[in-house]
Amino acid sequence: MSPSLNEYLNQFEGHQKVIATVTEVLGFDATGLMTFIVFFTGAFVVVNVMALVGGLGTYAERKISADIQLRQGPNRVGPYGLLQFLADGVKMIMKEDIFPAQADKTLFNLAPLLALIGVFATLAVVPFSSGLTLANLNVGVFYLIGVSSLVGVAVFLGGYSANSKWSMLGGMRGASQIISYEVPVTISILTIVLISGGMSFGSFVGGQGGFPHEWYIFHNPFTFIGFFVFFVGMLAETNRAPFDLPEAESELVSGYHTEYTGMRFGLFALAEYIEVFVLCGVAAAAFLGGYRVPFNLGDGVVFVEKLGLPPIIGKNIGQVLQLGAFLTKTLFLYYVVIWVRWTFPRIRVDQVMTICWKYLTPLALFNLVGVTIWVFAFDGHSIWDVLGHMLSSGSGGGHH
Amino acid sequence: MFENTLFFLSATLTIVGAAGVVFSKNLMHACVLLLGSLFGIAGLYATIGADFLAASQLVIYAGGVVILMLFAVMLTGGSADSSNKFGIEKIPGMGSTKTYVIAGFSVLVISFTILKLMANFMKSYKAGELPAFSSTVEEIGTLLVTDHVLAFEISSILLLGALVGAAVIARPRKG
Amino acid sequence: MEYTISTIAPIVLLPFFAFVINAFIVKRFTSLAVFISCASIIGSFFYAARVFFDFLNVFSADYYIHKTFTWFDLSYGSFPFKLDMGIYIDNMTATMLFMVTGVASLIHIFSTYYMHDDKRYGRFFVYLSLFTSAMLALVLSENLISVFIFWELMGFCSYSLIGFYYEKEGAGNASIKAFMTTRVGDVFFLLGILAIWSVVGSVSFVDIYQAIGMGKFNGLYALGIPLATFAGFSIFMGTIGKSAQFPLQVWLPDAMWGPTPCSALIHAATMVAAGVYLSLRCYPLMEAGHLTMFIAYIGGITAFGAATIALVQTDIKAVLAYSTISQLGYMVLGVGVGSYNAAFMHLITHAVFKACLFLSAGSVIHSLHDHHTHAHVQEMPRMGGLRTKMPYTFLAMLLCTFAIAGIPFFSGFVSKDRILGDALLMALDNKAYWGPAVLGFGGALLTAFYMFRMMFLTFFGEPRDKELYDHTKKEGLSWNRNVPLLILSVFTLGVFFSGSLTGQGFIKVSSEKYEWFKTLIVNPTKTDFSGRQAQPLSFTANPSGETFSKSKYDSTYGLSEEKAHHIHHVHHIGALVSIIIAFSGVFISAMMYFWRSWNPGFWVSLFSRWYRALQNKYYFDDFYIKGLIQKGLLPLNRLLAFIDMGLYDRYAIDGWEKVNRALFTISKWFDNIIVDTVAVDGTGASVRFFNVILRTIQSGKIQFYFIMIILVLTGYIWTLKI
Amino acid sequence: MISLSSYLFISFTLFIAGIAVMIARKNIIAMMLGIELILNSAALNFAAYSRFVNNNLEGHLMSLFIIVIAAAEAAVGLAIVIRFFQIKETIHIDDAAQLQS
Repeated sequence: MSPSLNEYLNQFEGHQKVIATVTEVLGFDATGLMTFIVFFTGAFVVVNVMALVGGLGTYAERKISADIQLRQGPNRVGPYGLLQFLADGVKMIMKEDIFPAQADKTLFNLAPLLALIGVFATLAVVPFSSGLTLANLNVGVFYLIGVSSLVGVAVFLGGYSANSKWSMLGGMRGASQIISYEVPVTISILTIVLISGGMSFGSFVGGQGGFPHEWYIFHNPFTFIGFFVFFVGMLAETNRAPFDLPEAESELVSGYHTEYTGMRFGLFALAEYIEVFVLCGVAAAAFLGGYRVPFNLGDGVVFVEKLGLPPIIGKNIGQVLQLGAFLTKTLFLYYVVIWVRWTFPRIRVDQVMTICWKYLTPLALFNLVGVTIWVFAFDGHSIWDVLGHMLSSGSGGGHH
Repeated sequence: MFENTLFFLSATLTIVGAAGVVFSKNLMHACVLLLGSLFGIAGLYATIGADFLAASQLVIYAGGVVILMLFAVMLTGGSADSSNKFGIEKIPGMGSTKTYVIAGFSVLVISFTILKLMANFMKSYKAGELPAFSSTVEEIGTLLVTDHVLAFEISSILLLGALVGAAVIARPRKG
Repeated sequence: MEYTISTIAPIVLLPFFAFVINAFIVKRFTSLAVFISCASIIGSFFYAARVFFDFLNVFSADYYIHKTFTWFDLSYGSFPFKLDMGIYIDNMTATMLFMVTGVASLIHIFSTYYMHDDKRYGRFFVYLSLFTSAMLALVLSENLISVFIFWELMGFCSYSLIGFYYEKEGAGNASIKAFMTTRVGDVFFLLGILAIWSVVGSVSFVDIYQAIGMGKFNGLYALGIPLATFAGFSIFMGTIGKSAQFPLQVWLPDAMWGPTPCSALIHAATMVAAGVYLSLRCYPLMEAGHLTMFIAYIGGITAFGAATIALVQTDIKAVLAYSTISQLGYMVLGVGVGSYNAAFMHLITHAVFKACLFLSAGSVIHSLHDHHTHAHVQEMPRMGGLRTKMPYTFLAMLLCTFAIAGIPFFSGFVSKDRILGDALLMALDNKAYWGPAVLGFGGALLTAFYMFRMMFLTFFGEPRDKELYDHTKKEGLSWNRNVPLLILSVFTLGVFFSGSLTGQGFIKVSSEKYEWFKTLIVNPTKTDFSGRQAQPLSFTANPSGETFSKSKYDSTYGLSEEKAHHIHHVHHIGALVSIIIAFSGVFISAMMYFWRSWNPGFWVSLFSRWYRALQNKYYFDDFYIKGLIQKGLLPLNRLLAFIDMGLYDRYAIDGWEKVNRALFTISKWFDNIIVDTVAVDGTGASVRFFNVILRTIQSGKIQFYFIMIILVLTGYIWTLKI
Repeated sequence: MISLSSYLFISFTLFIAGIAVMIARKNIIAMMLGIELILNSAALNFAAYSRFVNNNLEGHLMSLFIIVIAAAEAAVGLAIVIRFFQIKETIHIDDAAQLQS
């Protein structure tokens, strides 16, 4: 249903011909090499696009916050100030690279890289469309959670290695917050795993449909709550307001990246924005139907049959529609995240842990139990199926 | 080809990390190197088709154990005789020449022992035809709740006990 | 009619539970505690009434209820050591139950009036409930051990109630005196029980009767005395102590320190009567021990001597106390002269009228309040003329005085006259009995005199303490003050006890209930007890519901016509004499204190030595304290102390110490050299030696252990042949 | 080329490294790093045998349980270390040689 990029390309004759040609030229079976090349190319493109998206994220944040605060925001560099992020990047690269004297230099260098590695590694499993998924792992979401926790280590190391008390406190807060909020996030993802019967994003998205009533968020009451648990946990994991305690400027100057300057600081910021995008994508894929388009337009069969287009073009049009659906949902969530940041005040540091362990975790566990019972009782059908069955059977007798 | 590349990368990461854990004089560095070694092991799991194991390794070690270790280093770093409050330079007890000599001797002894055992096994081992990779997630899940359900439940009780026990032990007490 | 244990047990258990509950709630909920006490005893009264009327109307004369359970059984082979506990109800028990619960109910009700303002109002009822349950349990007991247990429990209650106002020194001393004096009798009582146990192997009344009937006591001697005599005497000593007979009568007058209702209940109606009850229960034993003449003399002396002391008392309660001793003497006299039936009858009638007298005295005392000393007045010289102030009390007391003085148609006449008639009969048979008989008749004269003296001094004439009289409120009819008195006083009429007005069978009021007392109460020797086996507690008596034929009154007592005629004749003479005596006593009293024609002071000066003796109660207290205790008991104690300390301690114990010292020297050497040096220290040294070796291994250093593990494992693996 | 012996060699290296850390270090946390290495070598061995010898998933399960136990061990062990540090203000292993505090 949801092949990775290589499997998708293998459907087309042109690709097969290319492989055959390369094999002839090189004299040995080039399938593996081509697979590697395709994967590498895809990854390269995705990573760069994502870096661009992260840069645009900063622009979006400034523009939206300006809108909320009745300001103009960046409007000098480029049309509507769109190129502001490039200007910022150039500024960062040009800046003096400062090492604190007492810093642990190895770790000080390593921390931003670790953060970026953790975030970019997650991109391998993000389902942009049914064809544009770098690796459709069986343990996709599990892998994503594992790799993204590298960001926690990076935050911690960044805070530690700078050898400053603000950085130290910020790093401690960030790491503890990230590993704490992994618990409710993982548990609410587990409910989706239970319903879809698999851990890969392919099975997540494949179990849903294009219309909102086919999405997992409206599958049953527990997933509806679970989505909000996931969303709040996601905010905390990415250190976004109102959970931005690790970089609370009123208390800790700038938290774990207080001592960072130049592009190291830029890497941290980039990692943060990309991570927000990735987790918004995960939320969209797990709860909001992912790349599914209504009326099954996404697989392109309709264009081939009704409009008479060639299959290759129909399929690619479908892919574009899917990518558009995914990006629409993800960017909507991205907008909500920014919206929340400029709307809610920051909460206290003890309240962060209270919300996690006393409210979200019990709620997530309750959801897990509830979804388990729901799946067992109604054989995995959604609440709409159950209601429809009850209405059609007339007696209200429920399933079986 | 592709798998071989992954294997060599992972093996290198693992062994270099482990060696770093042994020889690093800075505990923080040792922890980060351990993280690298564990990532390498996750990659090794991936090369033998154990995708679930690999993901578990990532989640549990990278997300949990190593951060826990870092926290522990942080919370215990500032010993009384340390000049640096945050314990970067003067983390005590990282070993001396004497202990390394003893360790080296012990390692030699145990290496020979293991090699003796392994030699017998490897002589009789015949490499067979390896099956293709398949998803292990569903099979592991099935095994966990059928054949190994007792071990599964016991390990869940163990985790609960560890959770409560760790919280109780580490709680600061008055007096 | 079915009698299970659940119909009988509430008689005892209701007051007992009231005691248990009240003991906890009395401090906080005093009114509730009092209500529980009163309600429980009234409920108990209804249960007892059912039993009594069944025995009176339904059952045959020899019907009984006997239920037991085994308390403990330590028998081994042919040595029986088994004790049953249980209940035994025959006619006498039923009558006692009815009397005790009835009188106790009325006294409880009166106490709510008398004790109401007392600061230990609630506690009084706690004691009363405990006492009542103990008394009822004693009456229901089927064996002597159980009797003894409740006997002592009553003694404790009596002690507590005499010392109720323990702030007063006199009350405390009096309670101790009462307890210690009765203890003398109790020790003998216990000896008697043991003597009976040794012969009969059981202490159940039925077994004792059976044993006496089979002649088990014949030919048995202890210390040269026949064993039956010894046992009977010992048990009668219990009676002497409890019923305040000569020579242990000294405690009862002092017992008047207690509150008046408790005097009425304990020291007039029930507890002191329990002694007589015990004598009646053991009557076959007394007969077998040939003790009847001794008992008759004791009774006669007590009856007369106490009456003489009562002549000179001025305290109204003291007069009643001595009259109680005197009347108890009559009962004992009745036991002694074989007047089993009449003695028990006198017990019942006396309980009724003496309870009423005490309650009336209480009513008088309670209303006379001295505003100078803030105390109640008990002295008769300060009373007088109270007739108009408290008419109901006066009426009740007058009726009771008629009864105790032996005026015809009243209960006291019926019962006392029969005792005296039987005494006269015995005297005619055996000249040795003339003494008790004459003493009895003399006592009757004195009784009439001093009772009317009390009446005249209290209620007639001019008030001698004008201020006190004026402060006294006029008495109104009140449910808890006069009504109990009036109810009791109604039952002083003889017709309720004899069925005829005179008690001599001349005028029959009711043919049905004619002489029910004589039918009901029979001497146990006349009944064959061989078939009276005990039943288990769960046994339901007579489940088939068969009817019982009542035995008719036999005016000839089962004797020959001629003998019966003789008895009737003598009884008529006795009745005539006692009527004359009673009226002459009343007349003398009236001449002295009502019309004041004769001056009592003249007689006092004429018999001044005797007057002093009477005032000092015949010097009994002085004799006991100075003579017996100081000259006898204390030297004996000193002698015993000398034996203990001078002889036993010095020679036996100290001598043993010297032997021990010698043994100690030997064992010390053995201990030091052999055990300590060789065994203990040697073991320690060897342990230390190995310790030094092994200690180095357990260093506490984990890495050392780890290396050891590696080395051992490696060594093990290298030894494997693989 | 990549066979069982490759994995066994890596596992062997890890084990040796763990042993060396356990013996050479005097810092309790550093020793716990060694413990993690040893446990991981065992888990890797299980997984490798499962792939190359038995060809079933029992070995995977054993590895999974080892990971679980390692996590529990790390949690409790580090809690003990922190408690020990609160009492003694040191985490030198030789200071833990006495039973009394």
